[in-house]
Amino acid sequence: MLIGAIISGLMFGLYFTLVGLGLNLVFGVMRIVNLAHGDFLMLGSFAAYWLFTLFGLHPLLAAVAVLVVFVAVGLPIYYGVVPRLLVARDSEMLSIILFFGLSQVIEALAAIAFGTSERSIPGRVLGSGPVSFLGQRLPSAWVFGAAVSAVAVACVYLYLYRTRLGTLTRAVMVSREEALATGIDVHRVSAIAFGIGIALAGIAGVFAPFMLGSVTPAMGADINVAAFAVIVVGTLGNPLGTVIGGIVYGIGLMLMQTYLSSWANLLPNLLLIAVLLFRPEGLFGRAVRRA
Amino acid sequence: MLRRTLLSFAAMLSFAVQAQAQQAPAEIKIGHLHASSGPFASISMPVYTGLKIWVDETNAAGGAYVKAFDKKIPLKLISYDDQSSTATAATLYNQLITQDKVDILVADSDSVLTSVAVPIAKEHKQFLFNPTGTGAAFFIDNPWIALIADPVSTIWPKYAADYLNDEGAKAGIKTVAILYSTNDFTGTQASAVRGFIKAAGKLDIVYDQGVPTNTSNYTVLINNIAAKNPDAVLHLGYVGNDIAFLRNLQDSGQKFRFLFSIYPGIETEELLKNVGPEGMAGVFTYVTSAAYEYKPEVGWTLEQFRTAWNKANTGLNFGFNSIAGYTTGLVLQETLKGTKSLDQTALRDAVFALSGKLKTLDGPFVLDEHGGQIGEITPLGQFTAEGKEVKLDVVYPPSLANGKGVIGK
Amino acid sequence: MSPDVMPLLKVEQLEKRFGGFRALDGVSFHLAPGEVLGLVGPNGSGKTTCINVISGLYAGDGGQVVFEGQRIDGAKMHKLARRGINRTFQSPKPFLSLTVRENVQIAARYGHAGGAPVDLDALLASLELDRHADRPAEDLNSAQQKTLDLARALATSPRLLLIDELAAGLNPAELHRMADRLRVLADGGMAMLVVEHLMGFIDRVTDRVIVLNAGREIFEGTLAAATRDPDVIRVFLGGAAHA
Amino acid sequence: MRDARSVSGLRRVFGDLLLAGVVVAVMAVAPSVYSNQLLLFNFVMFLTLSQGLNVIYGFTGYLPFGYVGFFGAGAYGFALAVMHLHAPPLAAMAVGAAAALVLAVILTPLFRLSGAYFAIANLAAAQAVYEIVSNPALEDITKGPYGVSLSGVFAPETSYAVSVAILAGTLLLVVWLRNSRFGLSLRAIKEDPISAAMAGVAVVRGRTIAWLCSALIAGLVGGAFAWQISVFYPETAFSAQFSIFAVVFTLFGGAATLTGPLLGVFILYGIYNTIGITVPQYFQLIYGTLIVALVLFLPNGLVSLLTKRGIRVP
Repeated sequence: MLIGAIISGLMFGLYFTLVGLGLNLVFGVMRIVNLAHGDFLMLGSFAAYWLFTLFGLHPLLAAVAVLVVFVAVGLPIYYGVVPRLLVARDSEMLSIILFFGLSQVIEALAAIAFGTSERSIPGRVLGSGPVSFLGQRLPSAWVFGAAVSAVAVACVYLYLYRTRLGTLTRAVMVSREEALATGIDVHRVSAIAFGIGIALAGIAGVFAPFMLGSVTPAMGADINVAAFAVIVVGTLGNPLGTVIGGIVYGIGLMLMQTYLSSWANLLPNLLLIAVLLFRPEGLFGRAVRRA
Repeated sequence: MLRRTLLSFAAMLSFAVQAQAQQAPAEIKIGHLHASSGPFASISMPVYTGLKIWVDETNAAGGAYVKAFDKKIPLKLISYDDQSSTATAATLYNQLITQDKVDILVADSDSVLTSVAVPIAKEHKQFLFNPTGTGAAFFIDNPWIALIADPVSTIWPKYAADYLNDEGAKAGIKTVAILYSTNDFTGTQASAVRGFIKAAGKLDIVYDQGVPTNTSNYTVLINNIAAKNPDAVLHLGYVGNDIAFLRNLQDSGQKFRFLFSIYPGIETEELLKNVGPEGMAGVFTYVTSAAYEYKPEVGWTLEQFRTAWNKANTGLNFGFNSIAGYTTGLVLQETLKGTKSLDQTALRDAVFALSGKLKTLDGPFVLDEHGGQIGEITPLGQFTAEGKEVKLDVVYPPSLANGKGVIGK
Repeated sequence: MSPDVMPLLKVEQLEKRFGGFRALDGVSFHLAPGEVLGLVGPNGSGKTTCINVISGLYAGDGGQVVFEGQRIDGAKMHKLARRGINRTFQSPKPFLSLTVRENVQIAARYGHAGGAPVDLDALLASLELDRHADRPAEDLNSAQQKTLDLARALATSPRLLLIDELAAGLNPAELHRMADRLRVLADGGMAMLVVEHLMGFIDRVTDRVIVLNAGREIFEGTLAAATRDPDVIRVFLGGAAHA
Repeated sequence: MRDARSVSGLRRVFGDLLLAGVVVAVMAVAPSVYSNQLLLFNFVMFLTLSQGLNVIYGFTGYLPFGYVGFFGAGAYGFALAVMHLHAPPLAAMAVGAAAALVLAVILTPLFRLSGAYFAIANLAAAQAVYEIVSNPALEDITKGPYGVSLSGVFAPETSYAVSVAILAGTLLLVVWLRNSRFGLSLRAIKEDPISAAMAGVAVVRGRTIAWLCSALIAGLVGGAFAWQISVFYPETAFSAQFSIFAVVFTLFGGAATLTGPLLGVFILYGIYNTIGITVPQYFQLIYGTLIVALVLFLPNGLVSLLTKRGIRVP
């Protein structure tokens, strides 16, 4: 049971890397806390659901469509909201409240448009029957989720380290002020990062109907808790650190389910508090303590 | 500041409806709450819609007949949206009682949203028509409540447990695993099942774990259960839990000789859409009135109601909760027919007088002395796949059975 | 500067590391009441770190700080303020939403180090802040905010004042007036430790200087002597020493 | 000069006290003119919770996004005292308050975190407490997920009166914070803790006192809530809505003032109860939009429309 839990946790954790990746990118670049992250993910799920139900579109193609549309939607949202927010004295804190409001708007619109029933896509779409992996039988959807997540992480890495825009993005992550002083168009760089961030949420959402059984407009809040635990345990503000966070979260959750199942929900919360309190310097891109 | 304060009070006061009718009222006000959003929306909306269909139908026929006035009186359904928030629900219940002065108070459908109505109704001596709130605490020391459309949670799993103890033991079932979601509704059923199995003493419980109600992935839990090699598995969760559990089970390729879960029988359409016929084939579940043709003496048959539901174009899946809403309406109808007046005590007497005498598409309506529902039982059924559809046969108790249960090898 | 005066402040072998970097590597010096000591050195030599450790902002990693005969290293900042040590900040952060007067009132109320109460109106007038006394600090320009930072420190009647880059941003006339003010305070018995890049300011204010390089003390004496010292010249080669 | 200041200071205190007094008086007599007492109770509850949140957020800048943790601790402290100790309601409220204080003490290390980190960690802490209270393993103690029923102490009039008294105490605390040296020192900490420390302010002590006061208020309100509604589930007592409403109401009116949170509750909760009843399907949408617009266009709340023009608002 122990080995099974660890291997399953690893695969499940890779999917949760994808869930947290966009949130972390947005935090890293803009220092804003996107509490609507889980709701963008939910929108990705519904996009995949409708594309499959109406046109029989395969989730992988849906993921590509979601990527394009979400980046395009992200830019106007960024320009409409974030520049105004960043001039405020306590933008980090205000961003929590603002994006909470946005999450309410998205959830309400989704409930009005889609209704409150549970939705999902048949599992056979991603291959039938379990897949053997290291002696464990795992759902084939997990393999898909983990593979897409790995590709997404690789793409984010290539973007940040192998493209000009990515280099500028990293400059903004290190210091927004200095990036501004050296003449980088900080808003353009950030807007694109924001678009990518919510697109990553959307792509994670495409696979949520497989990974999470079914989806509803109200699912965002639970996703947020997990996503925050993942990125805090990884390195807040460092998108690639999300991989560590995802895996720790995935394995932790599966071990909890195995040995202390009714307490499983405590895990993300305790992980989050413990890491914030005891390992902040080691895990963060900057000091978070004050006098 | 003071002005603002007063203004906001003026706004509140404007809700007040003054006229309280004497004699035969121009209309009968039915107060109700529903949740259009949040975690309880998926349970609450079908109940609300079912009730609304009954109200519309009744009004189209000129209103509900009230014997005390010997005439039909139109109904007015006042249903507020509590958005799944208990704090909001509490004020809205109070609003219905103190401001709208409704004649009949119907609770929202989940136990959590019903719970806040209980002390308020009791305080105002307003009888609470409780469609599906099964919380055991509601009925303690409280004459002002009755459970209308589904049985108390200790009744729910009785036949499933009896079947296992009886037919199951004969077929060689020796070990049982119980996996339940930690909330009032499913947690209470888990305790009940545990009690029934231990009392019979024929089966061993080899796995007994609770998981948080928002658990959405069961792959590892299923592996862990399989590692204990149980003959029978009982999964007691909400609809989202059942969807995830059955899908994960299918994906894992794991099979159990006997598998029971709650919602395939309650929200069959929703489960069918999400899990598919092959995922439901062989699964044991509760047979609600959505899948069993009781012979109603009052109101529509199952098929008639299903037709009306589809015609109403609600956008919601048809299921047991739809029937629960409609059944609540039928109970109100019969209560109004028999009551001596619209006084709450009279209404209470009229509801209890129906016990054992009323048969709807939801089965026989029987109340225990605390107002708990014990008539509309949930027999045990089993699914078989038929192409893209599933068929549900009652397999226990023998008196209701229209099929024979198949326990795997 | 007679050697028999008991030193107000004794700093012995002070050390501070950031990771593997030794910001302070065994710095020692004494300071007598009324004495003004300049701390000079190239960027990163440990000047500001020295002030940060003495004022309690950072905990030191070794050595000790003795003030009026008692060890104070490891004490909390607010306790040090009440014992008579105060400081200014290179980039001051006054309480922006509070008025100028409230800024100094807080310090006078919570951080006063004993002795006669401070006449806050006179203090603000002497620093030319009286005209702004009832305006929120966010209305001040950056030079005025620096002055307010000094006023906040002085409102506690410190016996030791640590000054971090006060002159930057002041025009020459303001600079002279500021230097004169500090001299008056020193003549009244207040000891000062001054970190400053502008050597003209150091020259006008200090009695002697310590030159730091890479966390170590490489010279102690008058500024005039320092400018002739070969080690100091080598360290400053590259032009940081012009005034 | 000194005298003139103290006279204007007295006038300010008087203005603040007058406002507080009017609000308390209105809430105290309201049940005799309006019979939906539970709605009134909710108003009192949110007035108090918003001011309690104001104590920590408005005066120190720390946003407790999991403020409901203290509220829930108070409610369950009350419930446990009634169920297991058969305590009379007022004593049970003291137990609830103590539970909230204990939780606050346990959470003081969170102050090592700044800004958003504190808010998120606090949210996680509140959820963790909920997960513990609602776990079926603790059924014998907390009744786990099955909820508590305290019908034996149900007394809506008395519990309403007590909640008004808690409101009065809370408003007095805020008036004191706004007009005292201690309150000024808290605002200094909020602006810059290092400068505040160098001004001799005991930063950790000041913050901790504000934190404990804030938690105490939420704990007392939670106890009153448990007493008022008497049957509830863990989901009810730990509903995130309590934190969110308190934050939004405070922010809407303007933090660090007495008027702001009061305005926020009367206007927004008033609207909530109006829209919630007439056009429920759009409620969440309207509310969300309002929050977004507020942060973007009026981050310092309604009162900043006046304070920006130099008008002092209580």
